[in-house]
Amino acid sequence: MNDAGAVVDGLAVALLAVALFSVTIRGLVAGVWILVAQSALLALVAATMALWSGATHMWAAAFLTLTVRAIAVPAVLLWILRAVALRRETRPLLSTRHALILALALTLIAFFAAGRLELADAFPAHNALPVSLALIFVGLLLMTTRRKAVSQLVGLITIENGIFLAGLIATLGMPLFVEIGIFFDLLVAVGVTAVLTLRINEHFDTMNTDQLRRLRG
Amino acid sequence: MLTGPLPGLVLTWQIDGLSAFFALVILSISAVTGIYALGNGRHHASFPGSGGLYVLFVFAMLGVVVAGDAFTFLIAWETMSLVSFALVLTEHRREEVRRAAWVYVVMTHTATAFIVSAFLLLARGSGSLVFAEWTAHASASDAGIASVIFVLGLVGFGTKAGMIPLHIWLPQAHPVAPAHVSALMSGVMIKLGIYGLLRLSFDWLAPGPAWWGALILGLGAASAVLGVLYALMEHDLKRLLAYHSVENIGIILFGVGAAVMARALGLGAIVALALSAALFHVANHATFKALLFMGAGAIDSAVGTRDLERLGGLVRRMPFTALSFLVGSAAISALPPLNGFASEWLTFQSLLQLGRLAEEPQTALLPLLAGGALALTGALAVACFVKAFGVSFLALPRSTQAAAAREVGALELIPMATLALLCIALGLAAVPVVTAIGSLVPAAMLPHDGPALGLAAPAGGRLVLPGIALALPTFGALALLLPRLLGPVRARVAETWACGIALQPVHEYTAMAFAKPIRLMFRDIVRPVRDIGVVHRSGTRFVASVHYRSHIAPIFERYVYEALTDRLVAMARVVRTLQNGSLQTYLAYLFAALLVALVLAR
Amino acid sequence: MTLAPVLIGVPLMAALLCVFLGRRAAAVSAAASVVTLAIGSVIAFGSFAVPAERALGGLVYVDALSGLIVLIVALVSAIAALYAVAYVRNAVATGEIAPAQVRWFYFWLQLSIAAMFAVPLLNNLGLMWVAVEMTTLTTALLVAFFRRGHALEAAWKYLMIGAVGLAFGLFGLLLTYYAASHALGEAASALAWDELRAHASALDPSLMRVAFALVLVGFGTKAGLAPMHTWLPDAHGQAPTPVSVLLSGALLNCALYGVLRFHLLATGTLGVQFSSDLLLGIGALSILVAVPFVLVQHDLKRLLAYSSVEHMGIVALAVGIGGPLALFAAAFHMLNHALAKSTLFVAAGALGQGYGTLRLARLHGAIEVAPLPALGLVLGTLAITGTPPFAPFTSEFGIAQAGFLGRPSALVGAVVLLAGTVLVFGGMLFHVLRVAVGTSPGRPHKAAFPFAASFIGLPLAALLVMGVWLPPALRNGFTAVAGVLGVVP
Amino acid sequence: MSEAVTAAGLAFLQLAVFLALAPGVNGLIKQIKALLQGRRGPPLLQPYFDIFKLLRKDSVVSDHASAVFRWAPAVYAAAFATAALLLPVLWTPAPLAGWGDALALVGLFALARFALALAGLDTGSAFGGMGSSREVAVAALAEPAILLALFAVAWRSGGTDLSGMSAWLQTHGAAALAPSQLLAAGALVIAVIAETGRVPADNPDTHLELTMIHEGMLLEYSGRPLGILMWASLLKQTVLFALLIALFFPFGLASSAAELPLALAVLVLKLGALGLMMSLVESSSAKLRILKVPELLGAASALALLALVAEVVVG
Repeated sequence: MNDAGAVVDGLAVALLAVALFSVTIRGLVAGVWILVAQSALLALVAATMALWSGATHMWAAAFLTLTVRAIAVPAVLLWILRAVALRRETRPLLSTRHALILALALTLIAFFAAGRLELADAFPAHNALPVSLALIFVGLLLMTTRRKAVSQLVGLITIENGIFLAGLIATLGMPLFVEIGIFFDLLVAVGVTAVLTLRINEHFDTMNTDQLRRLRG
Repeated sequence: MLTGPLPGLVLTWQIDGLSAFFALVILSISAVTGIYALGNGRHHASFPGSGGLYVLFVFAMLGVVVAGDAFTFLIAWETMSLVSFALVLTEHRREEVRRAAWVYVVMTHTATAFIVSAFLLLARGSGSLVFAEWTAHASASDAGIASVIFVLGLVGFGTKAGMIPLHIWLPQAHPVAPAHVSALMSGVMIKLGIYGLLRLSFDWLAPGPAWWGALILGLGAASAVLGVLYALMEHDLKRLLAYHSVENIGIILFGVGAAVMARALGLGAIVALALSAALFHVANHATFKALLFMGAGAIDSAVGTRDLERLGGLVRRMPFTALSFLVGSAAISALPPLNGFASEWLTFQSLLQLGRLAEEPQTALLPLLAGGALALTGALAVACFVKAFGVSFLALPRSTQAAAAREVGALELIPMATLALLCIALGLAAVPVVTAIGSLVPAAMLPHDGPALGLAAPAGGRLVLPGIALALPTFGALALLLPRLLGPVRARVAETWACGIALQPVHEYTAMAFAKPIRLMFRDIVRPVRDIGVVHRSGTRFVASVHYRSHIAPIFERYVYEALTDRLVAMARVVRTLQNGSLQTYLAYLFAALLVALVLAR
Repeated sequence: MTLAPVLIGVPLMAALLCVFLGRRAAAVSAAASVVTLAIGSVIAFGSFAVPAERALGGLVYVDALSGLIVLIVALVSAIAALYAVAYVRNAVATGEIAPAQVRWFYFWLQLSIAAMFAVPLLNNLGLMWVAVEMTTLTTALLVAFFRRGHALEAAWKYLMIGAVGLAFGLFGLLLTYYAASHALGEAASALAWDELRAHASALDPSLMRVAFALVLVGFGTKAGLAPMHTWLPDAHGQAPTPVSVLLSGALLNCALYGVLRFHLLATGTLGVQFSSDLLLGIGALSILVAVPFVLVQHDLKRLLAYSSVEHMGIVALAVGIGGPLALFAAAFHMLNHALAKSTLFVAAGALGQGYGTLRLARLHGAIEVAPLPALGLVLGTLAITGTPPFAPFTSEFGIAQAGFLGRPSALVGAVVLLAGTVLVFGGMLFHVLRVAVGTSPGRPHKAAFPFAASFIGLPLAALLVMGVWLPPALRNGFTAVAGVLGVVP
Repeated sequence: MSEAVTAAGLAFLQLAVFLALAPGVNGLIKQIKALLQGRRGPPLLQPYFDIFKLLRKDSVVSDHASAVFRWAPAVYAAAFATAALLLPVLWTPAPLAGWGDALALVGLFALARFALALAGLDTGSAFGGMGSSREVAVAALAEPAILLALFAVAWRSGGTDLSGMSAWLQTHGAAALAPSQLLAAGALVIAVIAETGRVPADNPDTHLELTMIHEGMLLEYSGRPLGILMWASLLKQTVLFALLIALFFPFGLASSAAELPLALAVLVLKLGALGLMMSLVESSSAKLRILKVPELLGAASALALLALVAEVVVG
């Protein structure tokens, strides 16, 4: 029984590694591919959970994760980047070194905070919850340090992934139609953001959100 | 008894002697000013529906005095303020009108916030919003909260009454309002502040400590002396009258303060005397202030300006306005045998008697000092109205408009004449009026175990104005007739002697010059600012022209109110930088809020 | 309660129709809004009379609180849709909106109305979260509709902050679901609100504290409570006026509805003290934060936006104070704020289109040029700043009275309420007075003021009447809502 | 009906006495001042000759003057005539005691000042304006001193009734004059000097435009109206002296018809004594600049305040 827990723990560690890596890279397309990796790992976690608990809706959740998070959303992001022909992120607010140190600190806080949450008899993967918190904090860090609109969107989706992981671990996923609702919601959100990003790019002919600071007071 | 919009809220009415008295004052004055409005309205721009607003204004004031519970009182109170704010805004094209209206409505609204807090503390004590309940539970509330309620109420109602230092809206709002509106506002509306203060200190609260009365006396003295001093320094007729309203509110506050202090010391007779003095002055001030504002309105519409420096010689061109304005000036300067003197006489008596009967020296001295302040105010009022009447009506017209002025229509003269006659009548019939006031006010507020009121101080000193009114004309006639026994004399008309040159309007004493001795004598209080510009003929030392501009430093406006608002706006500008436009900062705020919430949730 | 799904269906269908019947989209949206107003009122007044009931197999749950929100959304969406007809025609005339875009405007408008109706009706907390998220997404493109730099900036921040906020909301929801499934077993209905409410005492207290904190921050962001309000002035300021009406009048209330639902859960588990104090604190903070921004404001619609922050704070404060009187006044205030804010935005929109700008420095003498919107603006400001005899004063008076009768922190809250409303009164009236009276610089073209805005007199009249007398139906409604919010199992 | 007639007769008798004595007092003061300054000075009856000369002369009225100018003398004289009858100096209860008290007295003074100041402004001449402005300014400072002093004196007899005050002093005798009364007397003397326009405050004898306060207002009057005004201002001076007498040494009043001649003689003596004191003060001090008058009157108010404090504390 505990081998499922070990598998999930392994996957969680992999997820954490991917997240920390995403803090260091500059390339936008690379960022999108990191999302794909995260989503794939999440799908695996969902699958192992389905195996372990035998709940049919878990399989549906795993499949949905694969199609929406791993394929549909990155496809939209890549389409935006191609439409805008943008490759690299300009210099982010924090240098890579500082960002990494901050990310590690946030991860430690996440482990400490998760300990306090004492979800005692949840799924026996004891370090999956801290990872989800870490994902949320790293996602927030990405959003607040990156300048380009798309990378802020990547940060947002990282937060969503973190929450989704916590959901999987703690409650074997939400009731199915709620799960579907959330996925549909994520898809529409990315779609709307994509349209908005294109309009911003068309109006400001740059994706740099520093332009978006004129509404004050 | 209507069920109000909130659970447990009931809209009730409570009409007792006090509200009847105030309702009578409201109705009589608003009727007279209403007729005046018909006549005077033609000269000034007024927006459609301003007549309807005027009627609503009167009904709102009536609503205030008959309201039986806190909620109805507040609805009527604020409607009265809003409607008068709209009426003040009639000539909204001018910048100072807009500024005055804004200052007025913001100060009134802040006052209402104070009143609401006082009411809610009272409701907390007695568990209901109905005034009758408050009276019943008056003695239950403990001293500490009662004092807090008293101070809150004093600030709230004091602002509406125009008491120093909460008065700055009055000299700004009244001059810019149309004449009939400022007559009603100055004559009647500010009295509702006094009505509220009377209800608070006599109806809703048990007899408090002596310092309540001392506080009112102190603020009354400040209002009276500073009000008349600032009035003396004004050369805009309506601002002068507005400052006089502040002064007369000070005089009323002397009566109220003496009554509150006497009630604290348990001197029933003095409470009766002081309260009837205050209420009698409320009625008197309503009559002569409305009369004077209507006079000023008549001058404004006939000459086109209210600046005293450009009036003059109107007594020949507007004789009837001049006569009624003279009667009004005599009444407000408290000259026998008119009504102003009667109510000031009563106020003097109550202050003296309170001083004599109070045991400890320090509580005895304050009323006597207040008496001194009242005397100073009375004398300065005489000076002010000699200036106001003399400079605007007598001698030569100082401007072409003043020379071309013509008497106003009958619709304006009749109301002024009626109020002038009312001043005289109230003076002569002072004794029955004061006795009537004594009986009108409910016994709980006015324990008159002493002799029937009237113009007799409990311990000696009587005033029979009809007697004096009989003696004066007889001796005046004697003074004119007796010399005729020595044979007839002729009076020849000639030029006024001006050291040999023909008399020019420029030789006359201006309002500024008339007030100069007093301005120099009270310069530490009034702080005059003077700038003299001398223009020489080009290149020579010969003087081409000299400009003399003098104004008094607006102490309260600058050092209290502008200082406060500037600091507030500065703080707001600092906080505004928080919204600096960057998404990253906003996300940081959100994250910080989350951390705080999680820490609290531990 | 079979009407509930119809209420959501009508705007959805209208949205689709608008896309196909391009030219007559305005008429379709207006008609749809009138129909939803009728149905909404029926549902609302129905819910006030009869205690809570479920429909569609537990998917829909309507009690007095959701009835109130449905009523508010119905009223506000009617005003918004009716005003949109004239507003959009003017905008097209002045070239701000391309004729081809008009159909999409109404499409997103009706979609967002549908989402806002869904929020109060859905029983399942997860679906409610999805509905709130959908309101954000559907209005995001509407905020950016004018294709100006500022509008795009406002929309981007609106979307990002909204999404992050709701993500935290979802995390809170998730913890609640964990606590519920842990206590109630595997029943899929573990997320059904009324079930949770019934068994609230069985939930794990420490988890529920964290969950409530997360939900308060999450849904609080969407409700515009400080310090998560930063997106609100940008979004309401830049959006086309009918959208601002919808955002300020309806959407904020829906998000606040979410917070109130979780507040009831938290009181069930942790007792009244914890969540009431949090609500009271965040409410007072919102009032205080709004004051400086109202004092030194340079844009008319941003001024109204900050007023919304203040009023959401007042409602939160009222619920925080608790007790039948405060909760009655809170419900009453939600309706008052929705009505008053809609009239203000309509008047501001009319003036904005007339003068071509919303900068307070260039708006003067409106009374001469466009007397009706100027009068509407002034009367609306008097109403929204809680001046008697208008209804907002009555509700604020009730809240202050409950505060003075309540516990010490409630007393402090009431004092903050009184002080805050006075300062906001001074600030707002200073700006609005300079806009309404005085001499107007240029001659804005008369056409700017459409017939539709002339009906702002209706809500103002209602506010005036409700200030002194409440129709019995509404009175019972607010008492029922107070009952729902106040009952402690 | 009969005692009403006697009361009226008494009133007119007291008025006649006052009118008769008024010019005499002024003549006496001028006589004593001349004596002190080593010159002969005008005869004692000179003021009578001046007044009767003026009453028979024609008058010149400015063409700008209005009804105020014509009626001012009548109001001015009437005010002081009524004031004279309030004072219990001849008969124990003053003829009009029932109708007015000390405050009414002060009110009547204010009425007279109001009328004359307006008349000063009416003709449009700069001197009239200057006179009126300074008159009301000085009066503004004198009145608080008078009021506080009257309060201190009224303290002992309880009420502001003049006859009551003097009756109290008569019954308790001069020994009862507590220190507070002396302070009040001092304050009243200074105030009386300012009100009557005697030397330290104003110079009654000069016509130098820049210094005169009271004379400035009369400048435009001539002939009979000037006569009436002069007589009335002299009456004012006598009324003020009588006020001092009534409040501080009210002995030798008549209570029956027989004692009237004696009371009259005593009154003349007292007025003469006060005249002597005034002339001593005048010849020993120079006229103050107009802006220094406030210090003098400030001192008067301070004295009156001290009197009150002494009264309240000592009791």
